[in-house]
Amino acid sequence: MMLAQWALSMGAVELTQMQWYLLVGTAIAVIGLVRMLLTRDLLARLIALNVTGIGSLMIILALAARTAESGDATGGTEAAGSGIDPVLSALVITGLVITVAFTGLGAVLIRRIEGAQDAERAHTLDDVHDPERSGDAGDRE
Amino acid sequence: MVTWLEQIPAELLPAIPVVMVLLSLTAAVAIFPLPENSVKLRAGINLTAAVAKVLLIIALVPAVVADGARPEFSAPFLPGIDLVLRVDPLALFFAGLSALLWLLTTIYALGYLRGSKNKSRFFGFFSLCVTATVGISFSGNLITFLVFYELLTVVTYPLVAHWGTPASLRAARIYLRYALGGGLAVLIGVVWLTMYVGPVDFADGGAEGVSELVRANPVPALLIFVLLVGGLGVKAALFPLHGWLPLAMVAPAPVSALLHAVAVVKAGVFGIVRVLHDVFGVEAAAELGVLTPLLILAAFTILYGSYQALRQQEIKKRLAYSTISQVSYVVLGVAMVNVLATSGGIVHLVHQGLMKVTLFFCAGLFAEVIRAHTVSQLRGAGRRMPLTSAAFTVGAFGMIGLPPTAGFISKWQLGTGALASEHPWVLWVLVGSSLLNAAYFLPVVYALWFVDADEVAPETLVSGDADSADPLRVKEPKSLLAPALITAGLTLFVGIAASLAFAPLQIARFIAEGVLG
Amino acid sequence: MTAPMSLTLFCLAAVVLLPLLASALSVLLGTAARRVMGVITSVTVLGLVTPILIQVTSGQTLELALGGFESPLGITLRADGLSALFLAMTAIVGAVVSCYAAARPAATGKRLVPAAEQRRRSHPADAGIGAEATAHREARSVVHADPSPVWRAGHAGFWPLWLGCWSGLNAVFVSGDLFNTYVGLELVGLTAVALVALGGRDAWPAALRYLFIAVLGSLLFLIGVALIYSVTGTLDIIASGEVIAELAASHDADLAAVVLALCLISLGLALKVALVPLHRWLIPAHSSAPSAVSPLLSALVIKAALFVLLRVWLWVAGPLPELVILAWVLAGMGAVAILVGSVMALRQSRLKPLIAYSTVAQAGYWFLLLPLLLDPETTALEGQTGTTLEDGAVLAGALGGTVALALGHGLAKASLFLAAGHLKDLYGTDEIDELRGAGRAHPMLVMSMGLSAVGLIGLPLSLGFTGKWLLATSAVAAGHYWILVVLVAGTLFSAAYLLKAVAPLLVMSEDDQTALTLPQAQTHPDDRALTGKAQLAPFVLGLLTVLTGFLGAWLTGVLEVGAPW
Amino acid sequence: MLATPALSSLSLFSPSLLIPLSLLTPLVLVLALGLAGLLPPGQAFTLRRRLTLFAPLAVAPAVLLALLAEPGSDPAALEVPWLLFGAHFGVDLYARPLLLIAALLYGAALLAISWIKLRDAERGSGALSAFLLLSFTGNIGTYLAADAASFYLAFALMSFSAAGLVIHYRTPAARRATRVYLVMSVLSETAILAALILVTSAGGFLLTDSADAAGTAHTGLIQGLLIFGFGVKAGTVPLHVWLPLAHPAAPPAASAVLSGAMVKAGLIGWLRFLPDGETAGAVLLALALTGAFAAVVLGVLQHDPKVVLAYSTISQMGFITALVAVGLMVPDLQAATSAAAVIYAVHHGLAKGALFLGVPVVKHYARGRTGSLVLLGMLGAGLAVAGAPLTSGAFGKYVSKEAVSGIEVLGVGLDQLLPLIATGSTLLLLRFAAVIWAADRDPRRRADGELFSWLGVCAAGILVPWVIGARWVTDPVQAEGVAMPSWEPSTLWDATWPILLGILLAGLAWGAARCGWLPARLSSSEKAAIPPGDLLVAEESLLRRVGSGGGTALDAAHGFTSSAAERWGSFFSAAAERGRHGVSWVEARLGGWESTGLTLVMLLSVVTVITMLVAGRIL
Repeated sequence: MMLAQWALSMGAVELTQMQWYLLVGTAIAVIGLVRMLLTRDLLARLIALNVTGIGSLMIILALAARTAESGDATGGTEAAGSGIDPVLSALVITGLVITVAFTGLGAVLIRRIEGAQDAERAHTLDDVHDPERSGDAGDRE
Repeated sequence: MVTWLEQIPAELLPAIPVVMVLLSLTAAVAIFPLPENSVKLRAGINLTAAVAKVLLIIALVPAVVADGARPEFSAPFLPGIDLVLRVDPLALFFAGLSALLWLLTTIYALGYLRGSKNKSRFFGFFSLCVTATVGISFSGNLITFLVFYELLTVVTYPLVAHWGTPASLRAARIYLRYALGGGLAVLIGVVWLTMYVGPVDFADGGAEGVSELVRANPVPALLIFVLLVGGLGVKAALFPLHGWLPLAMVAPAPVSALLHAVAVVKAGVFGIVRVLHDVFGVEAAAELGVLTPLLILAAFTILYGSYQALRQQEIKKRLAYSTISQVSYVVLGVAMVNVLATSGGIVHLVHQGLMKVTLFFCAGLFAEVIRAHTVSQLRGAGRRMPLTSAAFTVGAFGMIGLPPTAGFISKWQLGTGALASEHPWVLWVLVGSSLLNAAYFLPVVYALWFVDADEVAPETLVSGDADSADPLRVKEPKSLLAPALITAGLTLFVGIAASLAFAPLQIARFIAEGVLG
Repeated sequence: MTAPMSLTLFCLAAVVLLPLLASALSVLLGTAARRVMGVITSVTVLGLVTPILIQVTSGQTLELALGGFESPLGITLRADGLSALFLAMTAIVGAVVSCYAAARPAATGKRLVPAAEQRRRSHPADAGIGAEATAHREARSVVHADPSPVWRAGHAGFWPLWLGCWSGLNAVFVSGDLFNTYVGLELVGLTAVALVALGGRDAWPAALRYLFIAVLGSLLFLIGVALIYSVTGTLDIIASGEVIAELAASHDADLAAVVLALCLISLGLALKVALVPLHRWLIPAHSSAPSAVSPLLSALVIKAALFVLLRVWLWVAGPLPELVILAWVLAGMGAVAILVGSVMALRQSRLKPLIAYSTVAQAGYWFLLLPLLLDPETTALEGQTGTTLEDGAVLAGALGGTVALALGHGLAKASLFLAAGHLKDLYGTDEIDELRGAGRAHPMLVMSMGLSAVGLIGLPLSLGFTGKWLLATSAVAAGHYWILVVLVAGTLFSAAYLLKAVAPLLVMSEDDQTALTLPQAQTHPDDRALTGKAQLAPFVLGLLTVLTGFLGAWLTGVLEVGAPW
Repeated sequence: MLATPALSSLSLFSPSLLIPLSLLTPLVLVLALGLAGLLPPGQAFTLRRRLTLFAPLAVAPAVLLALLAEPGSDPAALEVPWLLFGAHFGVDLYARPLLLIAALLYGAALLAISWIKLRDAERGSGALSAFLLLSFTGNIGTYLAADAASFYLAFALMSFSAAGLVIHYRTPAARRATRVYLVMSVLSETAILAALILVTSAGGFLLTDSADAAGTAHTGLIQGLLIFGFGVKAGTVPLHVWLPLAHPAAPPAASAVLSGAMVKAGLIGWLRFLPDGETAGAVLLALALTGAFAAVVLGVLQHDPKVVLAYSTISQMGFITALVAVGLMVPDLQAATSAAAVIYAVHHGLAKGALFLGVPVVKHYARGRTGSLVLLGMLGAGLAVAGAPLTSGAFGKYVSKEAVSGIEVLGVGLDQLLPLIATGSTLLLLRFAAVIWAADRDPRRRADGELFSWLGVCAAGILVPWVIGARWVTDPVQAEGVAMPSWEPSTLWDATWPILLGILLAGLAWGAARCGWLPARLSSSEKAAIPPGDLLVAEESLLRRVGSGGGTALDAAHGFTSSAAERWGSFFSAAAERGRHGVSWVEARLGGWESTGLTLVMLLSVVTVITMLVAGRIL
């Protein structure tokens, strides 16, 4: 919220509520994106992915508010003036569901990869101790 | 027998070009899955297809040449452009040559490849290659020509790489590189031309719209001409684009016989004749001013090919370079715009095919029977393989242009045509090339007959027929010898009876008059 | 609505829902039953697509509101020329690959069989993705009681994932509105990542990377869709297209939002199609995927993103003049893709990465049409006499060319990847110089690789040639001569690297006629079909690549149905 | 085999069949000889032996044709529409006598080879008679052809089958002779081909109008080519080098035919095609005269009897060429000079044929009962060649002198010069007599074909020229037989003084040789002072130098272009390789996850900002 005051204090820009959320959403999305693209660690990357997802969904919500607010003529049936445009909110919900699915899949993959890497490291240590036992459990490609 | 063929009902005629193309296609499709050891069945399919094709051509000749029928078949292919197969005398001319020589080369190949592997693959691609050649000859518009032209490239690659040695693969790769480059040049030319004048249908005196194009904006027309003739020049082995031909001699003898004497090389030259006569039309080409440079290029290729042949010691390499120079005779003849020279050029299409196939058959025989690959190894071969050497001599005399053979007829026509055109200096190119031909063929003939083989390598002493008075006489395998003798006989027959009713010279003259009026 | 009409509409809905249903059902079945289910579903989908194709070719766009809910809330399915063609290609490739996977279960991936149940021939609780049980009939001789898990060829998880992916693809092709397209894209992305993961240990990192890319792409797409909705107020493709057209006519300020949306959507989809600077994820994913999966990935999955791109650019955005910068950037990236992809393909020493890079290269071709869409004026040829091209012809030619190239690439690449995968499974490696002379024992495989090479290079009698011809003619008509240069360079390069892949297989003997030491095929107890009839699949696809060469005119006719111009 | 056409049953053969018959019978025989090879060797040998026996009869149709065919009458013309470009054949004024001579000579040669007992027969007589028949067909083909294409066909057939005759003994000398002969005949063939094409395109396809058609276009060029082309065959000076080499190498029967009939083909070529031209005539005359006299000088120094005869042929052909040259220079004299040339050619053919066939006859029959007959025959033939009175030689020289009376060459009357050639030939003949006298004898018991054929030719030599002169060759002025030499003393003296002069000179030379005045090199017995084919060494080295010079120049050019191409190729591929390496380096750098991420971010930001700006501006 200090950030908001700082912006207001600037006074240069008179932000409506919708523009404010738009700005915050974009900021979050960009931060998440940069973080995701630049980390080496997989789990950190997955979390950054979620942050970007949340950021983009916030943008969509801000847009939803805008259309509701302006009661756009083409909007047609949805209730004028009340909070959020229903279609876009449906969009946000689906986005959430899909991000969750992908995060689940990503987590399983990361566990598998790390598991394989640990096994790999364990083997290299064993080989150092008793070489004759190695090789069998190794990948028989 | 012939009378039965003549009564083919008129409405069946348009089906013949399609049947011709499909005939060897079905042969190929039937041959590919055959197991290696089913020699009889494979030979049967091959021969029936080849014989059927020759008969169809004979049936077409009276209809097309005598009473001017132009059977045509078209199928939708691209938006606004169809695949068109049309039979006109020039198409019949080239298709007849390739059908006849396909039959003879199949017989030769059956004998030649008896011991080797991958025969089904070989004969499958062999039939596909002839499909492409017949397709090229019957194509009615530039797109169909391009489709079969590229098909020929694809199909000849495995034939050149048949032996599977690294050398043959390298040669095949270089051939593919040249041919693909050429094909792309033709593609761009065709695209550009189609943009200007719509689908380019072959028509006597040039496709409609092209002459206006040449008048309206000559520069793009010139560029299109250069692209088309350059692309076709690759297969016609014109000077700067001939590098692949000598290398492709690594292929088995029947391949180098049919491909590099008839199918591939002639497809390029046939294309150039089509572009000159039926796309641009001779007047438009003259207006563009492209004929003289083409003439000079062809003349230079003739002399360059002969000069290079002089420096080769390997027989097949020497024949390859002689092919390069001989094929440019056709371009030379066509580039000189008068009936005599054009008929000389077109008739050389067939004559050179017959002569060169004979020479390649004999080269294959020499290599196969007495392991002779270079000219010096041929010493004294006349006594050991008299019939092959006789066929080779007929072919060699044909190349030099001595009278009883077909080579003399085309050289005489080209000579008189050259003097009638406005480039009389071409006569000296012909004379010079005859001298060069004599310079690199006569020593071989001299070595064959008049030099006694100093030492005869024991292993080549195949046990000849035991009671032959001449112990050196080697048994020449029948199935290889018969085609060579037949083509040699044809060279002599066509050379002597040049003015017979449907002899090649008459058809060529008929075509030339049709185009130049 | 006449009887046949309702039948085709039923097919339209069934084509999306049936594979989904089959995917769910197959989770409950055993391994053998799944294969049977898989084949049956693929055949039925093939059957369902034909009436749609016939109906569309007769010139009618099929439109169905699922469950009667009209837009904007309901799901409308629309099948016009473009979607019918992509449906057909996906059905053909999908059916052939499914039969291949059914014939050779070992090709569907590798699974980790824990040591415990190796001794007991019972139903082990498989540690594979998802809880489905896998039954093993083969007798298991245990080498020695080693507790660590062992890799086995074949992964039954292939079927549910592949059928799910298929239904997602069909959903994308027939969806009438942007939101359903998004859902379809996500379904395809999710299942594709899982399919890649079936490839065993070294495929997992690639799968993870693919996951991140997929999610990123779809997030960008989602924001774009939201922006478009906020401006046009509707998600339906046709309706939003009309609204945007009005806005463009009145030079409304909101157009800036539409342009921004287009940028985000285009870049997101370029990411999914693996256009050059963003292509690195595709190479490990497609080459380490199992031999039955990589053809699906290369031939079908990236086509979904391309399909959406074409929908958005032609139907929704209806080429806006403001997009000229974006169009040139994408076309530039496409041209660079062709060159970089080919050069990298030339430098590969293994077969599957080479083919993956070939996909990257061929992807470049599909973006060349964008600048054409923006200024299709035929002034270049105005002065010339004899040109008969009217304005729409350039657009039709460009679209026809791109679609022909994409479909041709689908058939050819599927055949090539199947053949390459087969060789890899047979000889255990896909190093090109270790496979020298392998062609002698498998003439059918080499023939199908040759045929697909013809399709990829774009030699005549293949859809590749038709595509290049249409693209070239419309480029020359619109005066964009640079496309000709790119096409020529692309053709020559593709010939070079395909020759590098196919030629060594033909080698039979060293130069001095000594026999060549052939790679020895590894023993595959549990994969009897390896040398058997499974080789037919790549051959069938190869033949189709060449035979579809005749369909050029028909294809452009179908594309006219429901075309935006 | 073909039943020999009995002379009496003339009606059996309709006259128009004679031309094809005379051309085809020898060819059929050659084909039979060739195909005999397919039989097992035993039968093949006997069949070939029997065929060679029939060979001499193959010339009978040609003789009949010559006798029966009146020029311009029906059998004298034949048109074969399908052969080559529409072939025409015909017997005209010049062709008829030469046809007869050729037929007689070839018949005698074939007789000399085949009708002898097996043990004396030549090795491989089948091949020899086959090649003889082929060259016979070619030779009479050149006479009978009435259009340029078939003339060229016959000429090529004759010259290339002659190579088979020269190489027959396969000795190194024969090989060298054949090589030289082949090179020269290829050059001559090509020159003639170019000339014939020039003539045909000028409208002279049919020989009747060839000469004046040639006059219309490129005349100088055509004359040059024809003089060179037929000069090789007719042994004109710089091109005669193959004759002295070929004759000793070839079997005697073959060299008889070579000198007697084949050389005349050159003559008929000139008569048919050469257009009139002052300069060309002068050049030809100069060459002819130098040839005539130089040949005498060179011939006298030779040791081999056949080489001496070869030089005598060169000198006699010089005489005939001079006549043709005069015809060129003064067109209205042309008819007379051509007729004279033909008559002289007839005389020379038979006489020289007799001498050549005589060489083996002297070797085999000089001793014993036939000795005197041989001496008489050789003396008669020698005197005829020298042109002694009452012989055909005198008749030929008389007619020639009549034809060229009044022509001045460098101030000296031509009809004075021609007798000097007779002196030269007397010298050569005396030299020949001296050399043949010293040659070794190999007596053979019973007389056989060789002797009879020689006697036949001698008889023909005496009778035939007179008959031909009287009835066949019509003198343009009196329109019937050419003027016969009258018996007054003046003509007799004209014929004898050159011979006496020759004998006088020979006596002087003989005396000088006796008392050692002549330089050692000249009188050495075994090696000839100037090797036969004198100019050949010079010409060969010239040709070799030109060939190697041209070859090295072309090789250098080729080397230069190919190295340039290689350099360009390597530069280009190096650049391509660098480009590829660069691309892969950049691509690898883009490989990592972070770098893709970075590119994506950059791309996103840059593209969005620019499009928005552009969109903003447009809006």
